[in-house]
Amino acid sequence: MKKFTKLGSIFLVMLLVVTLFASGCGQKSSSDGDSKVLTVGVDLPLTGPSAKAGQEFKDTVTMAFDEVGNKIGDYNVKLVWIDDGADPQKGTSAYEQAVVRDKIDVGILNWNSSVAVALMETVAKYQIPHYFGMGAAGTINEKWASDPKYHYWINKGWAMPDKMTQAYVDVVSQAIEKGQWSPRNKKLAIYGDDTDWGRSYGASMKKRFTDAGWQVVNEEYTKLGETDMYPLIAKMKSLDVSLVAGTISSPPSIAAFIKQSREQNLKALMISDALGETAGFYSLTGNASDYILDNRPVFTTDKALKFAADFKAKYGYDPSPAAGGQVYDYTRFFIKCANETLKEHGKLDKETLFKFSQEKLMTGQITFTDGVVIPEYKFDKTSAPDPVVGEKNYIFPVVQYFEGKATVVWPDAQKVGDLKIPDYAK
Amino acid sequence: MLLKTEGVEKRFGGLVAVKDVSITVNKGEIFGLIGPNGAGKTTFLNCISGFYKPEKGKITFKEQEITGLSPTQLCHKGIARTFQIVRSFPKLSALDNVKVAVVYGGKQHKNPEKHAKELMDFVGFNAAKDVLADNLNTMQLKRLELARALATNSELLLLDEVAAGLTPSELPDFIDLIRRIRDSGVTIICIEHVMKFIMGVCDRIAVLNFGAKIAEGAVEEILNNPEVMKAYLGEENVH
Amino acid sequence: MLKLCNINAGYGKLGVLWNVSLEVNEGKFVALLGPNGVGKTTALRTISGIVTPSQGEIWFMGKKISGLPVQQITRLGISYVTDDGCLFSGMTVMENLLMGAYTIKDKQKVKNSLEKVFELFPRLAERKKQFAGSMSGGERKMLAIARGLMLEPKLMLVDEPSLGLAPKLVLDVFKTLKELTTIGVTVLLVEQNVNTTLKIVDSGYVLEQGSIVEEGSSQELRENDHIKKTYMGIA
Amino acid sequence: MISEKSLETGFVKNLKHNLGNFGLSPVAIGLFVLLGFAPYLIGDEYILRLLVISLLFGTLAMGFDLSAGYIDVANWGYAGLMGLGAYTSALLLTNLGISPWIGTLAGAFMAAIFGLLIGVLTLKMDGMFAAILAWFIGLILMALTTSLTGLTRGALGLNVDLYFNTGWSKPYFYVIFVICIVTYIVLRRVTNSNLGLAFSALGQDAEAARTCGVDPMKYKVINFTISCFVAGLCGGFYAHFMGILTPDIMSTKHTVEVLVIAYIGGRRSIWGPLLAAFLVVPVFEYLNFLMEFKYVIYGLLLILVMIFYPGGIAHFYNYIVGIFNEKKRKLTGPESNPFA
Amino acid sequence: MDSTVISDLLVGGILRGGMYVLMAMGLSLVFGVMRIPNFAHGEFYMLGAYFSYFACTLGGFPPAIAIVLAGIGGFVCGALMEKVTFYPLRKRSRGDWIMNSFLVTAGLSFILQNLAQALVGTDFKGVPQYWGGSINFAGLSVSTDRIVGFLIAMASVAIFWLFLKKTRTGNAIRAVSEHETGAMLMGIELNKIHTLTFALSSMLAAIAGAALLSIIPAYPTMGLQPLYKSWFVVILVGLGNIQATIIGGFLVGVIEAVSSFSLGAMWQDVVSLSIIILVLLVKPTGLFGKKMKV
Repeated sequence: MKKFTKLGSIFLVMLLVVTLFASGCGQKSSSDGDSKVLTVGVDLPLTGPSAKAGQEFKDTVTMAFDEVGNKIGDYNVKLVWIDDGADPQKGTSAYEQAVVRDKIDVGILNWNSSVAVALMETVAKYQIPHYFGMGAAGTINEKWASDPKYHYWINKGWAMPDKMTQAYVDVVSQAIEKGQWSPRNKKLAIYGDDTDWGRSYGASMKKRFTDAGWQVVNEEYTKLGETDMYPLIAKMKSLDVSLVAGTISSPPSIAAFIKQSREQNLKALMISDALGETAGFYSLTGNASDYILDNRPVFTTDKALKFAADFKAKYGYDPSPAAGGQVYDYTRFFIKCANETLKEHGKLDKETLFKFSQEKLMTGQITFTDGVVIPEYKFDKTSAPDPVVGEKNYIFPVVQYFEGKATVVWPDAQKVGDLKIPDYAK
Repeated sequence: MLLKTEGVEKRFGGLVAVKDVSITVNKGEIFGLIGPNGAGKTTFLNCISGFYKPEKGKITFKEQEITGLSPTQLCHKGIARTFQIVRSFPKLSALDNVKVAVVYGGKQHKNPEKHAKELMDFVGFNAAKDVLADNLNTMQLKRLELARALATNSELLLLDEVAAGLTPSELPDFIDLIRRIRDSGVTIICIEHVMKFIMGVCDRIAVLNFGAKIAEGAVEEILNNPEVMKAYLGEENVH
Repeated sequence: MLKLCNINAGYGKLGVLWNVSLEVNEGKFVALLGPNGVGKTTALRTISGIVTPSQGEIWFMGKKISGLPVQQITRLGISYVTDDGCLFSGMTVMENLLMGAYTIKDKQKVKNSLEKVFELFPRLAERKKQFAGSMSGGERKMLAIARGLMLEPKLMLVDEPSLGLAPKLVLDVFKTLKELTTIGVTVLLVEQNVNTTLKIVDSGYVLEQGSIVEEGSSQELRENDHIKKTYMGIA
Repeated sequence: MISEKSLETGFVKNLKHNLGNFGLSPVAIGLFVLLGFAPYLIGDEYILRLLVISLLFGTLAMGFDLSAGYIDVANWGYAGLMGLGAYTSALLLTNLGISPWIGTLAGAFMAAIFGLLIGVLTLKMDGMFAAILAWFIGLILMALTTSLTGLTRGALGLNVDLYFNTGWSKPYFYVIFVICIVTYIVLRRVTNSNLGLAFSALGQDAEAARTCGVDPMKYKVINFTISCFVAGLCGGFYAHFMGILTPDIMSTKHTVEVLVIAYIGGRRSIWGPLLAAFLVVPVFEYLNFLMEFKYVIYGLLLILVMIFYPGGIAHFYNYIVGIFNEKKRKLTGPESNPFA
Repeated sequence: MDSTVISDLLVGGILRGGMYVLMAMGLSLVFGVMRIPNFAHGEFYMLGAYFSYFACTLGGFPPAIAIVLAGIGGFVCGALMEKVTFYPLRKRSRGDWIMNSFLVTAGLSFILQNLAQALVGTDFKGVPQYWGGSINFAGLSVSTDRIVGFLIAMASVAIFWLFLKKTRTGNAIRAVSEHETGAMLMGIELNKIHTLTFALSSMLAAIAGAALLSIIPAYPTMGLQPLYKSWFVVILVGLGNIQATIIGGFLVGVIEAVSSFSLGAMWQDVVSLSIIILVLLVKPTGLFGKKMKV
């Protein structure tokens, strides 16, 4: 009897395994007919710590391809979701699987920088062109420049943080010049979460604000997901800073930081980059987010608002300008590139798509002006792999939040209101 | 004189488990340690074998002070022990159980396996030698433990209730074995409750009660000691 | 009242009891005697259900209890006072006693039992608030027995109450147990202290190497040659 | 059985015995040889890469099993030590230009030295405390790697050059294959030797082991050091295989991954964990399409194995062999029963 | 360092510590009574946060009721998990209980985290505030939510403590952790006590998660940090010592606040872990631990 139950349990486990395999087989055996197919691998973190962004990616990409009927010319588009789990090792395995199993012709997007660096190797090895990875960190640029084989990682969708921070300096300097703000001192505290993103942003802000005559009195990075910011804020208070700048990508952390800084009555103007990326951050922070400055793409144009509305109608939540809007743009940019490639070369495969990217995309001959958040997406040899940054091209407006709504305060061309300084920071 | 303890004392918190115990054990004898439950016999044995460090007192072995040495060091000096509840390495084979002690017991052997097998034969270990210790019965385990203790080239063997749990029919064999071990040149200190065993093998015995030694001497002498009777059998006058 | 029929029991592969049969009648004070390590404690553990017998049956008040879990046996009215007391040392005397009455839901009953116990052991009443872990050996023994009584047991199994106690205290404990039998509690006592025990109990069994070798009234046992020789040192 | 043995000629017997000393049974050799030709038999790059990862995790799990299975200390800081090896090798390469091959070894030694220190500090304690303390030290290592940005670039990540100037898996396969075989042979040899006896003795009953003359501190520390060496070695490989390092590789979740493989494989066998890696890694890679449910299944499997078969694959094998032998015994009659 | 900073830090540390106490107490209880090193404790914290969120938004309950409901939810889930996992495990367990049960909790953690992600999604579900406003005293300003959250934690700890001390069942739980055989002999049904203990421990974690919802929104992996922190506390004071977790929780909270302030936020783990390791090296059983063979 005893033996039987033992064997029985073993049998059960085996049965489980076999069923799993069987169900896996069913999944795979969906081969396509004779029609031409372009298989696009979309790299995104569907599991793990960045799963939230990954889900938004997935929805946005689906939507963009649905709009063109999943067709590019006479090619049917087949999307392959590559779940990298925000982990380099899992990411490369998954990508490998996509290349070998699903035979992807081209890859698009990506979120974490560390995964991007690992994937560059895979992409180079198979010579699969990978368009518009969103990992921003400088490590990618370093690797990209180190060997031409990495050029299969075709451009980053996001400029290195260093290129973006100048906007804040300009806003603040402008406000001081115009007499809108006369800070009681020029002491600045840098904060951020301890990630590639938070650190590179912090370092860049530090450099640029120092150049502009500010004194950085504290630079500190908190653990990813930390929600008790009391000690950090106490320190900022004791140093009497009048400006606080940084970015935290984890929603609970940034919400905690903002809320607690108000609870503790931190007397400083706050820059919180990437706050707008957390869709619905207002539901977490409430009015504590008033007066906060952010440098984000925003949905201002009619097209953008329509996208946001459509997205909400389809998926039931608000898209964020970065993970939703920009991804939407880049997906459509990719569709455009693919169409152009087809026109030029008569067929779509990894060679033609790569060739096209080197000849047309990298030279700035093909740009994308139909986007919902950026006036013109443009790449050229001087800025590569980053997009060209500039007022007419890749630039994010600086916004100030009131009741969860973003008001553009810079650049002048887009601005709808002046920078407002809260009483406590005067 | 092989082992000598002088005024050994061991406390646990406020409780004095062993109080000022001095004994002398001569080479080649079997020395019994008896006393009612909780009298501190095992604690005392643990002090000698290095599991406890006594708070007071001195233990000398072969004219050398050994107080406070670890069981490993004592093993290398030639003191081995067995446990009240038989301890084996359950997932090792019987042979490997003994081999551990042969290899690490302090003396180099050219062929540890052979030596281990010889010892197992010596103690009358009758099961297959490659059986996992987990599958042995008590009697086999007890013999195995003895073989393991002998394998460390011990000169002094501390036995903690080896006869407990044996059936009466197994006892004579065992007594015989203990005698043979002694005859091979090993001095033995044993804690025991089974009187037959004590009377059968011990040359001299000491009696502990409430942690203190109340008597020491030849077996006959001790058994007729009124002090001992009282400790063991209780007060005579009950109303 | 309690009946063991041909019990074999042990721990895993280690057999301790072989073919043990004994009987305890209601209201009697019965002792299970024998030197250390012969399986007396195992016998009690088997009765209380901690050890499941590998063979044989145990009957209590006409109900077969071998194989039942400990809690159920306890609820039937068998209270086991172990040799180490199994006290909850981080809890106070009072809490220990209340735990003893865990199975009794009637608060009035618990209160009565408490009074009774404090009457028997006035020392415990004085030390209600003390932690069990900080008490002396004798007090712990008392507490263990007192706790066993809180259950309002029909049968009490008491394991070596004399262990580690000064002779004077042993007497006190024994007297207390004797008193219990007068108020209707049956007691099965395990002891190695043969002289004292045989003077106080009604009858006894002698266990040697896991088997019963002698049985009889205390009078008979005291006069038994074998026992005289082995345990009383009278050759 | 006996008659079979006596039929074997001296040479074969000798060879078998010698190989047995290295823990190589004919089956194991066969499997290893087959595995060695895998890159030529399997054209599929993806599967090859999976094999590399399986080998990596298998090696890690074997190292883990050395301490978890033999001295009964589950090293929860294992991923931290692996990360230490990885970072050591990577930093030597980027800062001093030392060859990744030497770096990998240096990383392994670094991890071993750390393992030695952790061992000296923690192994006096009981298993559970030692495990938790090792875990804390692993967490400290991770926190330090994150905080010492000047050295490690912290969360920014460290670009690491690969062993070879290619991303194709074949050469990496042979690197990890050699590491794995060497680890396997060394660990099998160690565990089958007197050293292994001491480890087992300590793990199963420390007090009895002490009375047998086994110095608990010494052998536990030796064991821990070897185990950490393996972790460091694999860490170095990881660094020059993936090309990027972030402090995340030291996180507890990676320890748990290795631990799960080691336990499913079966403690105290060395080969069990290796085999388990070849089952667990591909199966769960295969289940990628299930997304979160993959991990739900992972958890479910873990619970089922722990409740119903805590011995893992290795003990399952022993159990089958046991049934087989029993049958044989019944056939040959009661005389050959070793228990008789 | 002026006095407001010190009081800022102290208050911050104590508020933080309050939650650690609540979490660590459950962890310690489960280890003390059942010998399970619970790796899934943080997942009950997560469940609590989700329960409270849904009670607030979907159910429209006021915060206080939402927190209570979350506690009940945690209790039920905990009881259920115990019945389907540890109960059969205990029946079959032959040695190695601690490691095996640890792995089972690791499996539970995998399942709960990923089920939450699959069912509820990866969104951060939070409420901007429960009660809102902040309380000012002596130059300090602390949000009401935090104070109330802290008070809820302290009240739960107090009620729980009274439950353990004063009730028959509570005493039975303590009895089991003190001496399992003894408890059995008192007629205590171990199985029931085990289920109850696990359920209560889960309930405490769920209350902690629910009480902090306005500060930390709910998301699938939120349990990891609190899990680590409660392990720090439990190890610092000694495994299974339930009373001492109260001191330990505040201690770790204040240590973290101070080290975070004086050395920088990224050093807080290094500092608190180093202190714990030092304590363990000097006193292997923890600050207030009893000697325990594990």
